[in-house]
Amino acid sequence: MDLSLTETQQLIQDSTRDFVRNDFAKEILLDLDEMPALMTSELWTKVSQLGWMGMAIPEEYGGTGNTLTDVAVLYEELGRGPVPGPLFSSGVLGALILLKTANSSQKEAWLPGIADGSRILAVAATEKHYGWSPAHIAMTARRNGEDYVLDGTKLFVHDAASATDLLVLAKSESGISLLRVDANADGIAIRVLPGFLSGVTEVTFENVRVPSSDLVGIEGAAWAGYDAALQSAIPVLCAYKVGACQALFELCVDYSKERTQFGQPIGKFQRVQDHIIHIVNYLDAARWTTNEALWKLDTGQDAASSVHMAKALSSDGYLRSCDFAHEVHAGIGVMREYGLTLHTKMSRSLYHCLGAPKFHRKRMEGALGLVQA
Amino acid sequence: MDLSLTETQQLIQDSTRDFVRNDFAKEILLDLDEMPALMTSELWTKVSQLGWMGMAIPEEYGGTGNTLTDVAVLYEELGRGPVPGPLFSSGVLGALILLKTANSSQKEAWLPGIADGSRILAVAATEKHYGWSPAHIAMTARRNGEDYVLDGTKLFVHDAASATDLLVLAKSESGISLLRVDANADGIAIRVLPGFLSGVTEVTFENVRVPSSDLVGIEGAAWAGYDAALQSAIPVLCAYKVGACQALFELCVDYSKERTQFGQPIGKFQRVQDHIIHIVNYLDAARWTTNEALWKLDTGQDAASSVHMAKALSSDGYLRSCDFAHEVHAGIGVMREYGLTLHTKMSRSLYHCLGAPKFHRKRMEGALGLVQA
Amino acid sequence: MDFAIEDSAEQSTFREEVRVWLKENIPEGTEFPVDPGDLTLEQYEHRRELGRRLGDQSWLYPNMPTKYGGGDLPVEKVVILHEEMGRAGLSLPPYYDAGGRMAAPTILVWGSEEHKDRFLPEICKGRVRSWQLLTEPGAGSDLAGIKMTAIRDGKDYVLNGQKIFVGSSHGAEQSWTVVVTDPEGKRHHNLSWFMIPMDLPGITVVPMNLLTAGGEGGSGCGVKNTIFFDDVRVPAENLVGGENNGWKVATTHLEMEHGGAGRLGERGVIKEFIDYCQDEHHGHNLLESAEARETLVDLYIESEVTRLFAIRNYWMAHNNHPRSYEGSQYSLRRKLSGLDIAEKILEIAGPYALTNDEQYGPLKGALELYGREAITALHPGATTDIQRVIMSRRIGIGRQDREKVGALR
Amino acid sequence: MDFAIEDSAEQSTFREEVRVWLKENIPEGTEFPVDPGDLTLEQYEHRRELGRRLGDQSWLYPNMPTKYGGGDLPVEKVVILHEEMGRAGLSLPPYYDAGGRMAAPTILVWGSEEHKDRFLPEICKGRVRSWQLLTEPGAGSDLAGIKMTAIRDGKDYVLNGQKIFVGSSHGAEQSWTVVVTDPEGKRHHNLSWFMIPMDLPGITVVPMNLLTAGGEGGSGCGVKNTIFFDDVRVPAENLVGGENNGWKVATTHLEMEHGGAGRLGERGVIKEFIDYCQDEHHGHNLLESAEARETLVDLYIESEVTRLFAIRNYWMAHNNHPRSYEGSQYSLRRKLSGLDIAEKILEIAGPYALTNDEQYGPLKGALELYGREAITALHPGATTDIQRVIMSRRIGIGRQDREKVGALR
Repeated sequence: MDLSLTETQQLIQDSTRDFVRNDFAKEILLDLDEMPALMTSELWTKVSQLGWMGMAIPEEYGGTGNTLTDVAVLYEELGRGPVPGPLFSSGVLGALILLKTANSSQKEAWLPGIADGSRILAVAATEKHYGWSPAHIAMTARRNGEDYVLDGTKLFVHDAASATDLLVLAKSESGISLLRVDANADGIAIRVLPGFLSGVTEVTFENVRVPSSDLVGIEGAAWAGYDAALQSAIPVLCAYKVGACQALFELCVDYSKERTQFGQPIGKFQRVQDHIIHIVNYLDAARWTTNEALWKLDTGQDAASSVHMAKALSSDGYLRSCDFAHEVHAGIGVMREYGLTLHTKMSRSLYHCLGAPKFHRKRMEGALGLVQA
Repeated sequence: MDLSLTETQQLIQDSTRDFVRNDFAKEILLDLDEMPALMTSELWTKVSQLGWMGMAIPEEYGGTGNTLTDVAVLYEELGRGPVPGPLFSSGVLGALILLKTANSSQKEAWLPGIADGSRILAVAATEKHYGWSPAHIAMTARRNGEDYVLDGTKLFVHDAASATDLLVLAKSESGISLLRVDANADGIAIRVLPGFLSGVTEVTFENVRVPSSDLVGIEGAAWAGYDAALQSAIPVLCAYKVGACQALFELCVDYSKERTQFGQPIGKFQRVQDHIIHIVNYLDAARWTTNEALWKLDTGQDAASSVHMAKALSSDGYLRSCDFAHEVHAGIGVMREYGLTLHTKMSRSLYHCLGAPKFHRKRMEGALGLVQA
Repeated sequence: MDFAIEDSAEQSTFREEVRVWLKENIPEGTEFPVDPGDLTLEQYEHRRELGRRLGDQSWLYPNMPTKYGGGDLPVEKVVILHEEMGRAGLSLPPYYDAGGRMAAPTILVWGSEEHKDRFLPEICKGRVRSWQLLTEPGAGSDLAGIKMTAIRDGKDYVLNGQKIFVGSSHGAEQSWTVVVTDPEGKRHHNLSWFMIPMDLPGITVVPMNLLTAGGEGGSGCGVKNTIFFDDVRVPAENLVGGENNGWKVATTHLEMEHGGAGRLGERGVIKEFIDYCQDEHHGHNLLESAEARETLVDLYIESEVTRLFAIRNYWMAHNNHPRSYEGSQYSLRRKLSGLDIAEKILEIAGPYALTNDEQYGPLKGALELYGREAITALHPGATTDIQRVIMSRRIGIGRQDREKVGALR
Repeated sequence: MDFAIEDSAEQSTFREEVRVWLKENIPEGTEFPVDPGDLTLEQYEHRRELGRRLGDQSWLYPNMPTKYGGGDLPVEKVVILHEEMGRAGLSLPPYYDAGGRMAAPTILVWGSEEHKDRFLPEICKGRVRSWQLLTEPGAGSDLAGIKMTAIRDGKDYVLNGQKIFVGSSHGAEQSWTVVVTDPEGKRHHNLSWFMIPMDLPGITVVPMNLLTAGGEGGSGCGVKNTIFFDDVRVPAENLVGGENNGWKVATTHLEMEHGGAGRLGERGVIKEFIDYCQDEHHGHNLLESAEARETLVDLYIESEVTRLFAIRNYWMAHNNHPRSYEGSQYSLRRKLSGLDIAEKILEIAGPYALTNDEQYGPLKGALELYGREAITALHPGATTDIQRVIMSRRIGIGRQDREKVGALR
C-alpha cells in the first residue's frame, strides 16, 4: 500500500499547476468562456507542445503512453481552472475509444495527430432520447456503395465546435458501429447550445457520406470497445472534477479568512465552516474513489463498481460543492467576474456527461451482483 | 381559509396535554416501556373514561363521532409522551376498519365495547413477506362447515399483546377477507418481539376456528374498505408523530438553554442551533401536510396524495428528529432515564407501520397520475 | 381547520369581476420574458400602465388601507387577485416594486402622517416605482455594518456611498434605503431610513453582470444594479422613523423580505414542469424511467411543503396570529428547496434542463433559468445562514429571551 | 498509487504463520456476543488469555516498539494481523483496551523513560487492561472543562470526582485520565494526565443503563460505567507528561480517538448485510424490490467511502505523512454514515431490522444492534459538532494559523 504520487506524477502535478495558474488565469478563462470553441489556437498550440494531448496514447502512436493515473493527475490540475475546451474529449475519451476499437492502420493514421494536437476529436454518442446505453443510439449509418451515409441528429455532444473529427456512434445493419467523420464534411451542422452549459452542441447529419475506410474497427461491433474505453476515460473525468472541487475548497477557505462580517472573518461562524466541510467531504469522497478506480484500471483489475462509484460521487460532489461555495460567497459568488460561476456552469455541463450519477448507481446493481448483469 | 383549531379542538388539546403531562409523566412511561402490554389497567380505565377510545366512533355506536381532525388533536398530544399502548390500534385503526367493513349488527355488537374501552382491537395484517399491499397477504381462511379456519403467522403486528380482539386479514376462497378473532382463542399464540421496537408481536394461528358470524362484512371483499380505513387512520398516526416531534423540539430547546459547555449555553453554537432547526423543519413539514390531509378527509375530498405525503414526511421526520435530538444531547440522550430513547425507539417502531415512506412515495406516483393507477 | 381558498358567492362575484377587468385592462404584450434580463422597455411600460390601472381600482396593494389608495380587502379576495393575476401569467404587483411590497407597510408602521400621505398613495396608485437599497460591497449578511453615510447639512442630508444588488431594468422614481447618519454612533443606533427620489443629482446606476439578471421577486424585473451616491442631497423630511432609528424601521421590511407575510400561488415553473413530464417530448416520455418518476414525486413533495409553509405564513400574517420563526423558516425553505428542486429537475430532464435553446429548452427556457435562479436566490433577503440565525433567536435556542418579530402592522 | 494490501512472498509466509498460530491459540468460546452487554465473564477471560498470548508473540500491539513488547511491524504485516483476527471474528486487541490503543502511544510520546519501562511492557504483553476516563457529567464536548481534581499531598495526588461513559464489563487493572491539578489555573494549563491502578481504595464502579451497552470499539466490550473517586491517593510518579501539561498530553490520544490513525477491516456488519440480502429469508428475497436494490447501492457507496477514508488515514499515520483534518473527517463520517446506513438498512430490511428475535432477527440480532449503536456512537470520542470544530481549525477556515495535529509519535 502506497497512496503517494510517483515522482513522475509529482512532476506532472507541479508543472501543470503552474501552467494553469498562469496561462489559464481567471481573466483568460472568463474570455474563453465566451468563445464557442472555448479555446484559442495559441493556447491549444501550447498545451499540445507540452505533450498533454498524447499522454494517454502509446509511444508507438506518437504519445507518451502514460498510465491512467498519470493522465488523471494532469486532469485534476485542469479541473482546478476549470480549463474548458476539447482536451478531454480528444486526448482521453476520443483517443481511448480509438485505441479500443480502431484497427492498427487507423490507429497509425489518426492517433499521432491527436497526440500532437493537429487532430481534435469529439465523440458524438448521445441523441434526443438522451442516455448512455446502446438503446439510446437511434441514428443510422446506411451502407451505400463504398460509403456509409449518416442521417440524423446527435444532441448534447461535448466539444464538437472545436473538433476536426467526430467519432459518431450509429446503428448499421449488423449493430452499433463507430465512424470517424470530418467535422466540416458536407451535410454536417454544428450548433453550440445556449444556456447554463458550455461547449455542448447539437450536431445534425444530413446525407453525410463517410468512406468505409473511416468505419472504425469492425462494423456492428463497436459497443464493447467503446464502453470499455468509457470505463477507462471516466475516472480521468472524475479527476478533473476532483481538481475542481479542490479549487472550490481553496477558494472558500481563502474567502473565509478575507471576508469579514459582524466584525470577524466569516469563517469563524460555524455555519460557514460547515458549508466548507461539506465541500471537503465531497472532495475527498470523489478523490479516493477516483484514485482507487484508476489504480484498479492501471493494474488490470475489475474496476466496474469503482468506476461507477467514482463517477456518481464526483458528479454529485462537484455540483453540490458549487452550491456550498455559493452559500459561502453569497452575493459576490454570482458576479461573473469573480469566477466562481465558471465552476457552477461546468459542474452542470459535465453532470450527465458519460452518465449521470443515477445511471451509474443503477449500473452498480449489476456490478455488485444484485441483479443478473 | 382558517388554520386555527376550533374551540372543541382547543379544549381537547388543553385537557389532553395536562393529562399526558401528569398521568403519563416520564417515570410512568419508563415503567410502561418495560411491560409487554405497554399499559396498566388503571391507566386504561382512566383514558377510556375520558372518552378517548370512542372519539372516532359515531354516537349511534357509543362514541362521540368526532371529526378526524378532532381525533388527530388528541393523538398529537399522545405523541408528545410518547404514550404507548393500544389506543391507536383499537380506537382509530381498528374502529375505522370496522366502520368501513362490518355490517350493522357487527358494528352494534363490537363498536360500543371499543368506545368504552372494554374491547381492545389489534389489526393483524402483515406477514413474513412484509408489506402493506394485498399481495402481501398470504395467510388463508379456509371454510370448514359454519366456521373459518385460520392457519399461519402474522408478523410485526402492533399491540396484539394487549388486545382482546384481533382483526385478521386472510385469503379466503373469494378474495381477501377480514375476521374478528378472540385474542385468547385456542390455537393463537402472541409473542412480543424483542429489540429496538415496542409492542410489536408475532401472532401465530394454528387451526384457529372462527365462526362465520365473525367474518367482518362480506367474504372476499374486505380490501377496499380496509384500505379506505387505513387512508383515514394514517393522518391520525401522523398527528401522533407530529406531537412527538414537537416534544423533541421542546426538549432540545430547553436543553440548549440549560446545558453549558465552553462557558455558554450550547444553544449559542450554530451547529446545535442547526440540529434543532432541522427538527422544527421536519416538524412543520409533517404538521402541515398532516393538517391538510385531515382537512381533505373531513371535507370528503380526494386525499390520497396528501395522505401518502403526510405519512412519508411524518415517518421520516420523526426518525430524523430523534437523530438530531441525539446530536443535541450527546451522552445524556442515550441514558435510559433521560427519556429521549423512548422516542427513538418509538420512531423506529412506527416507521413501517401502515407503510414506510418509500411505500407511500411509490403510491404517490399513482395518486399524481404519473403511472396508470 | 380550513385550507379552502374556495369562493363564497360573494367571492365568486369578485373573481368574475376581476377576471373581466383584467381581460379588458391588461395591455397586449405585457407577458414576462422568460429571462428577466430580457425585459424590453415596451413590456416594462405596459406593466407600469397596468400597475396604474390596478392602482386606480385599489387592487395594486389590496392589503393596504383604502385611506392611502389600497384595497383593505379580506384575505380571500387578496388571494383571488393573486390567483387571477397568476392565471394571466403575471404577478401582483405586475413588476418588481420593493416600494409597494416592503416600503409601504414599513411607512405605515413607522412613518408620520405626513409621510403616509406623501408616499403611500403614489405607491398604492402605481404612480411610482421604488427600489430597495440595502446591500453594500462590505455589508451583506451584516446589514448593520453598512458604510454609506447621510450627513445632515441644513435642510438636507448629504449621501455618499455605494449600494449593490439593487432593483431592476428601466429605472425607478424612488428608492428607500438605510444609511449611516451617526458615523460615531453605536452599532444598530447609528442608522436612518430614507425615501429618496431617484432623479436627484449625483446618483449613478450601473447594471451588474450576474449569473441571473433578476433573482428576487421572480417577476421579470430585469437586471440588478450598482448605485453610486456622490454628494446626493436628500431633503430631511424624507427621513422616516426618526434619526438613528433606522435599524428598528428596517426590522419591519426585513420581516416582509424574510417571508413573514407568506406568499400565495407561486409554484409556476414547478407545476409546469410536472405537466411537461406527462407529455412526450423529442420522441419520448421522461416518466418512462422509474427513477424519473421517483424523483418527480420527491420534487412534488418538496414543493408542496413550501406551498404549505407559505399558506401558513400568509394566514398568520393576515390574521395577526402570533408569529416567531416562521418567516425565516419559509425563506430558508424556499432557498434550499429551490436548489434541491433544480437538481431534481436536472436529474429528471437530463441536459435539456440546462439549455434555453429554442428547439430543445423545455418551457421556453424557463427550466434553464430556474436552475440558475436557484443559485442566485440563495443570498437575496439574507443568506440561509442568516435565516437560521433569525430562526434560532426567535425560537430561543440557547437563550432565555426570544427575539420578537418585526412589526408588520 | 497502490491500494493493494496483497501479500508479497514474505507477507504470505507471515499470514500463514499468523493463521496457524491463531488456530492453535484462540481459546474455544472466545467469540463476541452479538450485543456487547451480553459479554460473559468466561468469554472475557478467554479474551484476556488470548491477549496475553498475543502479547507474548509481540502481536498484541504490533505497531509499538519491540523494546516495550510491541512488534514494530511494517504496515503490511499489521494489516495481516488485523485481517486474520477479523477472519476469526475478533479484533486486535481482542477486548476493548483504551490503554493499549490510546494510552500506550501517548506514553510513548509524553512519558519519561521510567514511565515507558513501567507501563508499556505490561500493556503490550496484555497483562493489564486499561480504561480511558475522560468525560464527566458537566464536561463532554468541553473536555477541558472537567472538574475532577487531583491535589498534591506529599508523595501522592488525592483524586476526587466522577467520570462517566467509562470502560466495559468485568473491570480493568488500570485507567488513565485527565484531571484538574491546578483549580485556580488557566484553562488548558490546569490539567494533568495520570495512570491509575484501579484497585486503589476509594474507587467505585457503577454500570450505566444506556441505549446500547458498548458503543466505541465495537468489539464486544460490555457495559459502560460511572466511576466515582473519593479521596483516592495516586502516587505522584504516575503523572505522565508533567504537572499542568495534561491538555497537551491529551492531544495525542484525542488524535487517535478522533480517527487520526485510521482503521482497517471494519465493515463487518455491513458486508454481512449485503450478503444477507442476496439470499432468501422467510420465503422471499429483499432485493426483488427495485427500491431495496437502489438503497443497497447507496448503502454500499456510503460504506466504501468510509473504508477509503480509513485506509487513507491509516496510510498517512503509518507513513508519517503530514495530516491535518483527516482524523476528524473520518470520525465525522463514521458517525454520520453509520446513522445513514442504519436507516438504509431499516428501509431495505423493514421491521426485521429492529428485532433481535432468535427467529426473525437478521445476523443473529447484529442488525438490530447496529441500529442502536449508530445512535450511541454519535457522541463518544467527541460529537459530530466537535469533529467539525477540529476540522475547521485544522483546515484554517476563517483563521490564518492552522491548528496542528496531535503528535502520534
